[in-house]
Amino acid sequence: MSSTRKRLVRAGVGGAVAIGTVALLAGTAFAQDEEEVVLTAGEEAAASVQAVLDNIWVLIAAVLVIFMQAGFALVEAGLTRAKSVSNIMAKNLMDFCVGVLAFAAVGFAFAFGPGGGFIGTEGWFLNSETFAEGWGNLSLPTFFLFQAAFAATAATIVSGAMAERTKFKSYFVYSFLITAFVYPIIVHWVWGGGWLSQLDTPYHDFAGSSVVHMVGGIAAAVGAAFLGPRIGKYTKDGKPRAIPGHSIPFAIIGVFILFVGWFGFNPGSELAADAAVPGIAVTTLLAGAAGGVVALLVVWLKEGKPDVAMAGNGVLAGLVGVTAGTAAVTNWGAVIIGSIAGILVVFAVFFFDRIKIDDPVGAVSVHGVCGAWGAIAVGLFAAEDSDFWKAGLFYGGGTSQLVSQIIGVLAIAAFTAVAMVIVFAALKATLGLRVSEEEEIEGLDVHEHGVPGYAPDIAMGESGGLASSKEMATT
Amino acid sequence: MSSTRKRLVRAGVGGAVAIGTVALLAGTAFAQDEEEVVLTAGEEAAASVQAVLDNIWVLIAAVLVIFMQAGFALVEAGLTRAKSVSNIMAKNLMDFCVGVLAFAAVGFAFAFGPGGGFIGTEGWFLNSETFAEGWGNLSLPTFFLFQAAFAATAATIVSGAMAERTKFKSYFVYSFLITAFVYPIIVHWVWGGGWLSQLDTPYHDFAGSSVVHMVGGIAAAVGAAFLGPRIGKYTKDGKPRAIPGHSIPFAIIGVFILFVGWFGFNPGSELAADAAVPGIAVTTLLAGAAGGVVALLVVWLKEGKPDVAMAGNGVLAGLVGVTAGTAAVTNWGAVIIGSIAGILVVFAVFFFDRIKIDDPVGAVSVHGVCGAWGAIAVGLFAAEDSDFWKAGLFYGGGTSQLVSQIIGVLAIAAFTAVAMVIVFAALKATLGLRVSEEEEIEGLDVHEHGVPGYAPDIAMGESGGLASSKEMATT
Amino acid sequence: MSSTRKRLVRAGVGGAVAIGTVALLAGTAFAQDEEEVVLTAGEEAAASVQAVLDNIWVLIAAVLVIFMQAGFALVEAGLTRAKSVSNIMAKNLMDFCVGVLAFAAVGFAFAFGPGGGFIGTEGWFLNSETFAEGWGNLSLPTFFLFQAAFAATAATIVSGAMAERTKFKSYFVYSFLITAFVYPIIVHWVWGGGWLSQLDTPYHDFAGSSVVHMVGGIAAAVGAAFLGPRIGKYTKDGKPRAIPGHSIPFAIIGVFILFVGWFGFNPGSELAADAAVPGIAVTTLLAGAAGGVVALLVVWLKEGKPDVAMAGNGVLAGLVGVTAGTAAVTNWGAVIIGSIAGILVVFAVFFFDRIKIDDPVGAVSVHGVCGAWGAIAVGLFAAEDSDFWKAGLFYGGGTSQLVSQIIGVLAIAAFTAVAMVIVFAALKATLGLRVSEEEEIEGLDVHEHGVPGYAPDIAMGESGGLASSKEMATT
Amino acid sequence: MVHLVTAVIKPHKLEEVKDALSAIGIQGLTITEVKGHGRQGGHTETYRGAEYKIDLIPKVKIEVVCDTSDADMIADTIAAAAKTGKIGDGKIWVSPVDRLVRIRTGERDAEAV
Amino acid sequence: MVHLVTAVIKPHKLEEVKDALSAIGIQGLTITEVKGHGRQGGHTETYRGAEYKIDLIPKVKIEVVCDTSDADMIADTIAAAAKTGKIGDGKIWVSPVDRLVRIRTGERDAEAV
Amino acid sequence: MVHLVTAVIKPHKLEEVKDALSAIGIQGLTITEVKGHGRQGGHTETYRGAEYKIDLIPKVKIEVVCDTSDADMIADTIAAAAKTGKIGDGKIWVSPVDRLVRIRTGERDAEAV
Ligand SMILES: Nc1ncnc2c1ncn2[C@@H]1O[C@H](COP(=O)(O)OP(=O)(O)O)[C@@H](O)[C@H]1O
Ligand SMILES: Nc1ncnc2c1ncn2[C@@H]1O[C@H](COP(=O)(O)OP(=O)(O)O)[C@@H](O)[C@H]1O
Ligand SMILES: Nc1ncnc2c1ncn2[C@@H]1O[C@H](COP(=O)(O)OP(=O)(O)O)[C@@H](O)[C@H]1O
Repeated sequence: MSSTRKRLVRAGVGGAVAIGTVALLAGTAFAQDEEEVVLTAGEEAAASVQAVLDNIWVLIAAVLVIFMQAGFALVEAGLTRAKSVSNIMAKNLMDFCVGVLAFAAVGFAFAFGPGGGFIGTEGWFLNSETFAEGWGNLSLPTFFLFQAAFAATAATIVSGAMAERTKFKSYFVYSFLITAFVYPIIVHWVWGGGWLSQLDTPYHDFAGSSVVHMVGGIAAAVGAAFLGPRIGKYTKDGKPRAIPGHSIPFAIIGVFILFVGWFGFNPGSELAADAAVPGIAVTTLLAGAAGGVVALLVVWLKEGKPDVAMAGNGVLAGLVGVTAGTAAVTNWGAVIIGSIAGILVVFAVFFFDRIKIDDPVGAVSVHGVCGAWGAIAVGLFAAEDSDFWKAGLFYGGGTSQLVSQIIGVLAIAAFTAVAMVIVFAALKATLGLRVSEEEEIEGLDVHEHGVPGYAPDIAMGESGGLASSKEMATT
Repeated sequence: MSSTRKRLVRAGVGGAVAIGTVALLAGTAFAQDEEEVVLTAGEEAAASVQAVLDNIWVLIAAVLVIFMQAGFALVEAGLTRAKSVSNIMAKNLMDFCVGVLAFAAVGFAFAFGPGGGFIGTEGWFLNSETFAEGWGNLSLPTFFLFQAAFAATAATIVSGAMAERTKFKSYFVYSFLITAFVYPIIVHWVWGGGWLSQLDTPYHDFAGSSVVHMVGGIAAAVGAAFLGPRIGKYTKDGKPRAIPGHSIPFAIIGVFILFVGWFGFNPGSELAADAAVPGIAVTTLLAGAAGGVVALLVVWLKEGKPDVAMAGNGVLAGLVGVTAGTAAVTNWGAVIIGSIAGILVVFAVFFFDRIKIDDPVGAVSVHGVCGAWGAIAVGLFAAEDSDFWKAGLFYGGGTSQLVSQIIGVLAIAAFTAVAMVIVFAALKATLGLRVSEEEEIEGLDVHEHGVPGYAPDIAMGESGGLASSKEMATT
Repeated sequence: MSSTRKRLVRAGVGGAVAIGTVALLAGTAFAQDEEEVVLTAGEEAAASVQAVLDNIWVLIAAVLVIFMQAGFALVEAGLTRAKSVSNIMAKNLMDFCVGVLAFAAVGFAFAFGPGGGFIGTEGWFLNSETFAEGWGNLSLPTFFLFQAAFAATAATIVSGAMAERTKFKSYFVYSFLITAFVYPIIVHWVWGGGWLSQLDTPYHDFAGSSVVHMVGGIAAAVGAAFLGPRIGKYTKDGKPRAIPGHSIPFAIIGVFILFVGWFGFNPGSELAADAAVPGIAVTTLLAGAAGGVVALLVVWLKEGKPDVAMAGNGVLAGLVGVTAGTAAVTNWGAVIIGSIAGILVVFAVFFFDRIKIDDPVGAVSVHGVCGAWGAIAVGLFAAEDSDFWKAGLFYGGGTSQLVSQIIGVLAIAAFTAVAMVIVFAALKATLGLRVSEEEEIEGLDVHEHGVPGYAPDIAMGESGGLASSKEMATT
Repeated sequence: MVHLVTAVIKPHKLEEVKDALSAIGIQGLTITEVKGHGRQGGHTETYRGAEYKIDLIPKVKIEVVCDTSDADMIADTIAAAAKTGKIGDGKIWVSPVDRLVRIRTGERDAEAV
Repeated sequence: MVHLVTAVIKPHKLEEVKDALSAIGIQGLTITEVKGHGRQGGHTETYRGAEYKIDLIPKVKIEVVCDTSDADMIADTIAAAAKTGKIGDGKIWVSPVDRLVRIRTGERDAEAV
Repeated sequence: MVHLVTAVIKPHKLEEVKDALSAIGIQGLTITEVKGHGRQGGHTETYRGAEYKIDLIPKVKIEVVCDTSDADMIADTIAAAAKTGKIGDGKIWVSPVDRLVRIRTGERDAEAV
């Protein structure tokens, strides 16, 4: 019977509530100084089951997050036009595949490898020696799986904002660059032991309102700005025109799938199976629901009709908003954060439309704006002090967490913006970012990929064939 | 090392088979009188891992149930017309969002709060003091999450039957009322310690054939009756006309998603991770499969062709049917219950069509009729006595369970019908239930929500634009 | 306190890495000769939690595998024409329902029942006495659920290759026959203790590259060959013509769902919740991603454009390829196996098109060719010796595993081919396999099922109605 | 001699028109889904903050090639069946056809109707 | 002078027709997906217990504006290529056109073909 | 007297054409999504190893029934608005109509425009 002590150190990402159940139950004070404790054989056995459970749970959570890729693809396809639907599918599929490989090769090492406060510098190709210790009970494969799913999420946010006019080739390279370099650096700052996690009051972003969503949203804004609006999006005198998406059912099913996936995204970020997980799921649920209802009501009041796509954006806004504080806020806090996100998203969508950032799916508003809001909201709504955050302004904790949050949001936003400007400027100068006018008008599907997204039923042979029935009405 | 005894009391909903594994293994008689037992440190540790596992599993099950929302949305969209597809999406998204908030605010307290036999009267806004004890090992957040997912399921069943002609505003209010009041009262009766659970032989509905599905199905019937049939559904001499759905692939993918979700719905209702769970999953699987095959064969014989949508309805019918008895019946029992549900659903669909309840998706038949059947089937097919049910008539248990089941079904049906008549009558008198004839003919999408569900590819500007290409063929 | 020893024998399918954690931690040598070990009460309790965890995890994995049905349905629907979309949905729904019932009735017994090296001969209808022992910690229901999901997967692969021209009736019978007889026999050989598992170096196919996918792929090839190509697929001088699918978004969402499901398929095949599971998930992820990227690049080089559907096929090819060796190979091994699968699938699709096996979705190439590749790759890339496999050729293990793999692949391929020739020949001779020319040209939906898959919005009454708007352009 | 009657009507009137034509012995017709713009002004909607006008309204076009002598009767029959009296009911026009062929048989003109 | 040849054919014959027209030097044409009703009676189906008739069958309409002198040849070519001999093969009609313009160049009538 | 102006144009020009017609007082028109084949040759693509030609290009057909005296002006207006100068701009043709009816009112010919 082994008498070695089990170290039960939670990774920095985890919630304070999540103190190793087993150790506690063993009647041992779970001391921060990690004094030696002797566990009985039974306790050892239980701890070992707990370790397996932690890994299995986080693996399942990772699968839910990976499922979000389908949700993003559907939302983006639904809110754009039929003539480029294959293209958006291709981008979503490829940013996942490329992103996963890039993150495995170098991104993970930049993010979580040992190194300075800015970037990790060891552990290429998932080097199992570098990462032998694991994260709490999580082994390298579990932790990588979860983080890779996150990296791919950050990457895929951008495709919606750049939809219908971006060269596939350039998007392919972009998705490599963001998952290999840009995103991992931010992760390192916050979750990899970097400088933001070393502030006096460490920056707290539980599941990535800023680290994942705001990064994606800002990259999306930079990309959309570099591209310029779609042909026909603005009238000669600069007024925005409506270009409704070609399939609202796709968009809303996408929202449902993203909602489902978020139950991996947020609760999984506890990085352990413990008593805090369900509470995180509940704040997630309430914020998403509140965001949806409020955005619907706001747009209803403003425009006179309950816009379905905006309600969908509202759900996502609420979810993005609560993601940073999901473990730190109360249920009421979650409802308020989600509601405010639901208001913000409507105005943000209108705003970006006016300033000619043509973002067909609202990615900048949902992920960028509400991501920033979510991170800052931690400084306002965190309910009580813990090992990982201080109580927020509205809960009598003063401004120390709020200040850290503002620092973090600004730093992340600035770095991301600069990095993405470099990326897109370089792509523009080399491969080019935007397809030709003819390709854009006729749709990217046939020109970039060789078949329409919705082919008609007549056989296409050497001597003939129809362009798509649904992709009609262009050229 | 703590020597306090862990109370391992299973919530009433759970199966008798599901007796706390840990306590049992500790060699202690798990006594109903709850005598003091001293657990070793290792047993305590194991019990604590088990508690986490229970919560994680039920959380995952809740996520699967939430995923069913996407399934319902797809089935309902698929079996109705393109011109109102955004509207059905909006309703599905909003009944979930509104339902979750309403259930958190008051519904959960009505359902599970302390109170009389009729309704709970404490615990508003998920008051954690009221619910400090939890349910078995389940904490308040876990249990709420699971139950909220159920409440939203009951609510969303109705949208299909009321599709293509209901005002969005009224549906919005309806979904608040059913999840805040009507559904919670029924839950209280059966799962919240109310009068049906206090019958001599308590009413048994494991996962909600009646509590969730029949309630939804009856609400659907009342709603459809109040609305009247869609324009064009009946000929001048009253014969039903076919209005096929606009996307069979949507409908069948929806069925698959519902099937997947049902593995959260039924096995999750064990409310614990224990040895009974997989058996429940198997009865669920077999009944759904049997329902699908039998409905297909019946409709094939009756109509000459294997109607795909009806096969989909059959799968759902089998699943609804087995939901009450899923823990109590054998595999053979499940196959028979599912098969009978598969027969019932075909005849029920034909019947309601004839009596001018215009239910585009078959919700009344699937959830109402087969829900009632499922609850009654417990009294026939329950395999052997347990703490939670008595063996059924066909297994030598006599009629005592059957009588309870009939009482329960009648009481639930009557209450739901009365409550929903009040709800819909009040809505009709105030906001109005049905859209104008013009809106119905042209489709609810453009008129109620401002954009077609399937917009064409031509840019819509101030001066022009196309109504949807797929929503053509009306006005 | 019980002093009986727990037997912790892993089923042959499991990985060697997956040695009972609990027993190990209890400090007992987990001996192959199963000597008596006395566990403490705490250890017993922990072992019992572990047993529950094993079952819950594999159940969740089974649900993920069942979800793959939706993925297959979408891929197949997306890559075929609108006029037969209901038909493909019907086939996917029914092969699942029929398959599950057939497998429960007899297939499972043939596969896992006691018997000779060729076939199981006991345990009809999930006889719980025959299977009282379970599989490791897995109970009969858990194990059946998982295996039934696999059986349905093997069955459904075929529908894509036979799409758009097969009689529904015959497909219905086919799906019974393959899940009742053909597939179970192969399973028995490999996972049921049959002759391939008794080779000196036992054949190793962890999760079914050959057992599930290659069997499905070969059945698909035989079916497609028996049917002949779709009308219009070849020009008079025998050159293939393009018949693009009617919905690329369906196809790619299907790929995403399959990817998600694969995280049940491969990691679940460990048949236990243990430390090996996450590593399996990672090899799965990397191979799928590599397959997608490589197939895209290859087709891009070959055809000049990045074909989206082919990238989707590539992802699936990578996943199929890694399925056999997922527990045995390193991350690098997985990337290479997936990449080679991504190359193979492109050339295979082109090849079968040339030799007039008209396989609209690429099922033969993805599942047949890459399934065989995956099984053989074990003999090349298995990283080190274990209880279940020997190191492969490239890792210094010599050819013994490779030889076994080749024997296995040839045997399985030969048996499946012969069996399916008999099945399809019998069906052709009796019910007939192929619909009439008129039905094929006009689409199977209306003719075989009575409604178009995409019905237009105009009410269909006794006196009129439109054939589908999307299913236009035929007759 | 042969003429072509073309009608643009509200889609939900199609069935009644078809029945009415049947009643006067007209079987053959070809229909097309079209969109119309006219006095029926369309309506202004807002999508994500941008106003736009939905001013192309779904209609169905019916084409009937017929004996010149039947053209008026056919036009009148369609007009009667398609009329709702509300704006947007549509138009019917009759135009000359020089020659008609039935593909299956090669019959010509009046015989081919 | 210019004429318009309009043909309604079975969709799966489109390619053969297009090839046949190509062979006689006709490049320009416009096609529309339409639905037809005629002697080809449609069939009765049942959906969820309600009978209905599918009597609008998918067809393709081909329009070719051409020199009046080519009209007959074009009609005959289409007729030959589109013929299956089974019911539902469709119709071809030729009608007068007063004026034709090619948008790109402003060319007129015969030159604009 | 009444005439029918039929134009086949590039879809993205529809709005400009509609605006231009509006500007000269033409409200009524009917549009159809069609596909065109002409000098604009299409392009060859490969799908899963098989080459095929996309040679039917999406176009929009506009039909305007109008006073004979307006026909030329309408044709010219459309031509001007739809012109890009690149291949594939399309065609406009004007054909005679014998009779026109407005369904809602029963008005005829010039009055029915
Ligand atoms: N001049 C025209 N040319 C072609 N089609 C027309 C013309 N005027 C109207 N239409 C068609 O008739 C439909 C109804 O016309 P509208 O002017 O809206 O109503 P009404 O015919 O009742 O006056 C339009 O939507 C359009 O399809
Ligand atoms: N009088 C007509 N006017 C317009 N289209 C017609 C007419 N008669 C037939 N058609 C078109 O031709 C198609 C074939 O006609 P049908 O009578 O079914 O067969 P056939 O031409 O072989 O006698 C119809 O589906 C319809 O589209
Ligand atoms: N002879 C014709 N008859 C009918 N439509 C035609 C004819 N020629 C061209 N068209 C239509 O006009 C479109 C443009 O014609 P095309 O020859 O490609 O270019 P352009 O008109 O610029 O010379 C075609 O796609 C087709 O829809």
